[in-house]
Amino acid sequence: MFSKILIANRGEIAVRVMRTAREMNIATVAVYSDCDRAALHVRLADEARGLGASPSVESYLNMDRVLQAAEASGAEAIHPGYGFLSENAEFARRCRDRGICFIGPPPRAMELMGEKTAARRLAARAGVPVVPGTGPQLGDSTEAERAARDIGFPILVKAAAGGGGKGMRLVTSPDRLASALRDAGSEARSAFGDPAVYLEKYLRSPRHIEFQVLADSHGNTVHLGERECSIQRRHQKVIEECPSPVMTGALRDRMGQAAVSMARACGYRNAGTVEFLVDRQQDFYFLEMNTRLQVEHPVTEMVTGLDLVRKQIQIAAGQPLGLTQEEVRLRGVALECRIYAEDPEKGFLPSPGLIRSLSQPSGPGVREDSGIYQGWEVPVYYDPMLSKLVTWAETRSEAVSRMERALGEYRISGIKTTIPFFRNILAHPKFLSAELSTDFIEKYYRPDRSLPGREELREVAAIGAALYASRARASEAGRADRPESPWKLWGRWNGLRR
Amino acid sequence: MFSKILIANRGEIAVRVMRTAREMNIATVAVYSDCDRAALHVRLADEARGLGASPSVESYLNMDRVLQAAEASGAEAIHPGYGFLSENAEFARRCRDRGICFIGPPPRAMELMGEKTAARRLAARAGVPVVPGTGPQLGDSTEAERAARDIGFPILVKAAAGGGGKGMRLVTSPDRLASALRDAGSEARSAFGDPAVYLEKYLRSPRHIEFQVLADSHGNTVHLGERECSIQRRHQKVIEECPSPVMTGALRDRMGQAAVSMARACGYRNAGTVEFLVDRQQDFYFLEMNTRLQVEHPVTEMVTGLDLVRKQIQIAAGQPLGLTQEEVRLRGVALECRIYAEDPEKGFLPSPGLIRSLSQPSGPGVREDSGIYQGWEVPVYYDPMLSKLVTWAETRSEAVSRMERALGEYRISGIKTTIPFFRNILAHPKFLSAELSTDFIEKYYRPDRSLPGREELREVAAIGAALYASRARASEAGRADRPESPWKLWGRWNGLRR
Amino acid sequence: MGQVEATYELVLDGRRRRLRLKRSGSRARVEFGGKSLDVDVSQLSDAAFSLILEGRSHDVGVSPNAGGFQVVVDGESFQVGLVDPRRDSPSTSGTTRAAGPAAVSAPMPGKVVRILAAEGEDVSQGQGLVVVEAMKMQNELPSPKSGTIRAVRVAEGQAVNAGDPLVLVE
Amino acid sequence: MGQVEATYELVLDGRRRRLRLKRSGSRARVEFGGKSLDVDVSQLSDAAFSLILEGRSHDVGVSPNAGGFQVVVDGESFQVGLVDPRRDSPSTSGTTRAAGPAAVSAPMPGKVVRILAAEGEDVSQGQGLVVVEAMKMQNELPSPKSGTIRAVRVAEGQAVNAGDPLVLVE
Repeated sequence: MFSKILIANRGEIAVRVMRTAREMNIATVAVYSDCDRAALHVRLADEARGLGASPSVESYLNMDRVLQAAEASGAEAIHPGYGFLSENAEFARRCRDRGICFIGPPPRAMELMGEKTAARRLAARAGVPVVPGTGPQLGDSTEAERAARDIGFPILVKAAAGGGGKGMRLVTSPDRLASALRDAGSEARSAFGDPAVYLEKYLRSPRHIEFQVLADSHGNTVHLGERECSIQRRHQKVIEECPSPVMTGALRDRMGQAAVSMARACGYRNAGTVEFLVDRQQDFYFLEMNTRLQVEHPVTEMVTGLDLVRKQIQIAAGQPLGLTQEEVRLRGVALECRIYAEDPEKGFLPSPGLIRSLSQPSGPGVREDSGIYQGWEVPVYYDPMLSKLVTWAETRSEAVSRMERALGEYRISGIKTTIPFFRNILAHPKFLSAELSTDFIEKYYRPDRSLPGREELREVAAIGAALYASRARASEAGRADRPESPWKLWGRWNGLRR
Repeated sequence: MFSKILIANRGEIAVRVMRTAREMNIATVAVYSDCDRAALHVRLADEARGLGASPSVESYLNMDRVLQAAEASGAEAIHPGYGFLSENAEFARRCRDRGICFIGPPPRAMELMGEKTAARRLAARAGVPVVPGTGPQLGDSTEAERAARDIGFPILVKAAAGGGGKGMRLVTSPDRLASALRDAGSEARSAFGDPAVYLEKYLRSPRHIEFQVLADSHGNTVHLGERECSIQRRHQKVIEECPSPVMTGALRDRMGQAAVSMARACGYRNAGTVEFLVDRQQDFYFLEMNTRLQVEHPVTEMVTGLDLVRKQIQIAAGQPLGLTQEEVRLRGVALECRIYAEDPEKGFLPSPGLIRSLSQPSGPGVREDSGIYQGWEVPVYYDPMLSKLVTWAETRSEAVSRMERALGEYRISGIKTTIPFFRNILAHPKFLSAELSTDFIEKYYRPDRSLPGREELREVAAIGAALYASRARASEAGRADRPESPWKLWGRWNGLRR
Repeated sequence: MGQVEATYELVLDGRRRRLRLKRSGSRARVEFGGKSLDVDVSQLSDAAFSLILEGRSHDVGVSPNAGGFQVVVDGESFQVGLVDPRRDSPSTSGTTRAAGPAAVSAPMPGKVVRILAAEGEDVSQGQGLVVVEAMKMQNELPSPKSGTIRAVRVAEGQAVNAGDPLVLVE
Repeated sequence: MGQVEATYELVLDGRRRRLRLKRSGSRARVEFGGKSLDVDVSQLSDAAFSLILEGRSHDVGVSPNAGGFQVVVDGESFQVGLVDPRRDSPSTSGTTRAAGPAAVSAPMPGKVVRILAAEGEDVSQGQGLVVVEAMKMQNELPSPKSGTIRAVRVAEGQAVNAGDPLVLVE
């Protein structure tokens, strides 16, 4: 087993990985950019190395600097977390070349799954259903239109190298196809440097259900059941749960077997996730494979009782899985809400800044994986996710009630967060009855729908503001707290205002 | 189901109960003494009512005021937590007389189990083994000595109305019996108003193993497995775990059945705990029954997946248990450390005061039930327990590693706590090999045994002090932070110093 | 906290409301919306209070911001505007006026990635003027009114703070 | 934080040690125990720092107390005494002197529940003089030396603060 590892990431996932490393008696090395010098992951690490300036390309995405930090600290392995360098096959190769273990899959498997149409072909060969569609060679617009008619409208035009909704167009009738191909291709070129697009059947209101797999270097591959991640905003998952409310034992066996086949087909090792869309007839279609630890892995951990990061490290160190498919047992229900620094009242505008007061929820059935603390200034440079709030209970309705309780206990001021958004969603009858789909938020989220009792709290807010103002007025320093009006600033800058 | 309950307690247990009540959509009423106005349980409650001055007798132990608060707020039930009024049969009766549901056992069962020798007799009648001993009528010293010889030395002299080690004497030879009876009787009279004592065989290095029971008002009684609470200091449990490392399926069935028999014998309802001593031959002896929720209930919750407070409230509301003995499943291992405001370097001297900085542990497998926050001043009036740190994992060794990780993450300054004490105990090879007994701390705890790496940290502490001092010196206000020397105070007071 | 007696003009949910506060230590009396309330106040920190009002317990966090205060009550967030008595108008970031020049200011700290209009250009209300990136998200800021771009204060690639004026439309 | 340059006399584990600190912003140079160390300092709050020393990361919480400071490093607690340069002796609560009067002071806030010796009484070292109760625990405070009780400053039932002198023995 390793005696020291470097975590090439920041925030909550860096903290998450360090926790398990410490439990395994492995020393941890944090890396940080300039603005992350006082971040929680740096505070909790055994060692810490600065990478450089705050923008990701000069720090967390800079392979040379990350590798230098690993060598300088004597780390034997690197855990990449998610995002940043986690799905970068070149980085994995460079680790290997320097004799540093990359805690993740082999570079070849990452590449195979990174190119969407190649992954689709591999799935089809492995006997795993894929959404009907084409490869990236579409030919001229007549041929493309013929292919589209064969699939049947509506269809999606998608970037072959794509992800995150970039280079994607929904086409509902043949006459819009040509322009959609042109727009998507041009967007794909600027986003990924590759204009290749392909066609895929558009499923209406599908569920997003993914399977966690683990594969060791001794030929053992198992799945750990599914996660339903249908609640998405801007193609980003925001609430995940395990198990899926629509799952049956038989369907789990079939989908799990498909997930294991995909992992075997690409020579996978370590933890990975096979994503599917599931339609109303419970037919499932391979979507893509994520070759890393997922943000939402804790819901699987709560329900299976396994520590996925421990498994990742053990697999990377060459240990056998020590777990058969029959030994994987699911118990109860877990939910996760991703808490973002965004203002739900202003169209989810980013809300970086100083956390002035904070109390985090705890107690029975609550886990928080967080990268923040009171007094921390959330930087403007990175993803706005602050923490992941996870609840577990024997039943789904209890897990939902527990999440509502935990969200209500979560108090943060100084920045805006998506906590009120989640309280709104969780209180929706369609959420409680588990009628989930990837267009749930479009269909049901109403930002102006107040929680019961909110109006009474508004009055209390007014009193709180007055109490604060009375203190501020009493002290000389009070004024300094409040930024000046931009109007005044403007006037000072260019003399337009008198 | 109730729509509003009052929690007649404070600190972590009041917060714990409120969390479940909120999940059940039941409004919560907190009560508080003067010094607890800003306590966490008041902040998290829906409603709050002041009881009076800080000493317990004028607040949390004052039945009239608690009942007035319940009536004024319209609460339909009272949860007593543990301690304070939780095992007070008179309080339970007064609740009933006013039409308020007491969330706990019937007063008669509390009384039966409250008097130790009566409980022993009941156990013997129910066929449950008890530690060999006498009733409270010992006769003259010759008769007492004869009884003692029959039992065999060493013996314990114990107060019949006792608890908490008061009125207890260990006697190793016959010539010390008379004085021990006199001393224990006099201590018992002053502690409990009742000088009655009895004799009990003293077991060497026993394990303390207790069974959680649940009984509803429809005749259903089940046990939820055991907790091992052998790690004790001053007869107070400090580390608890579930399951016991020495438990076997067969022994669990027998002890569990004995626990259920005790509950049935005293007409028990609600959650209760039957305590046993277990010797090296795995023979077990009934010790006493605690007629309330235990401090250490979370370890049972983590392993069974049940919410005991939810069960308590459901039972009190007349609902059936909805759980058969066969449905109770244990999974993994949970440990609990009770974090106290005490200074382990100074003989566990109480350490109340202002919490200047605080970060609490979280992440996989960690639950913290806490009643504190940064900026809270821990009062001098009550029990020094700040929080309960609980970890769960698949195996005991992983749960111990996780606890060590969580204790290491727990950062609190301003007051002293028992966190270093727990790190010391958990690192002991006898703890890791689960050789537990009630005299573990006497036998193995060495306060001066440093954790590896502590010496390097001492240097860092010096640097931290200097950095703080440099700031304090730089600012005018710095001096005000440091209390004056008591010598100077003394001199000012009585002019003894010039 | 000693004695305080003051009247505030607050903006709640777009409406101006007067609040009168009389505080003495932990006791406060509040006149607001035609009601008179006794409030038990406990100061938890610079930015947080525990309030008990008619038996109800509320946990309140307050942060000053450009528009007044962000107030978090029992986990729910509210924006409360404060009218400056010396100027008698709520100071609000990004506030627009029907007549006169209107500034588009940065709603959060970030980096200007694209400028979509030039000085002197005619624009219509709602038309995107500047794209600011923060936390890996791009946000297009629309024109608050139809008019002419009077000034563009920033360049592409420039870092900006919350409240910084970016473009002036008249 | 600007420039700081100072020398401190600290008491660590009963031993007096000299520490020289030169700080400029986030960079500090420390001379201590014959070593010279570069420290990267990040101030987290009034009472907390993050330090990086030779690549090692440490989380440090500091609280002033009667004896100097309680310093919590990575969760481990240390007492660091500070010698006041004006008096050249560590200020420590409950400090005793071999000769001259010795005070027994309250080690923590609490209530005096019993007084076990009267003024004028001869007592021996280690003999219990006062019982102070705090947090439901009773703590018997022993005499620091053999001698005569010169003064009893408290009465049974009285509340005391940490550091309050209770009894003087000479």
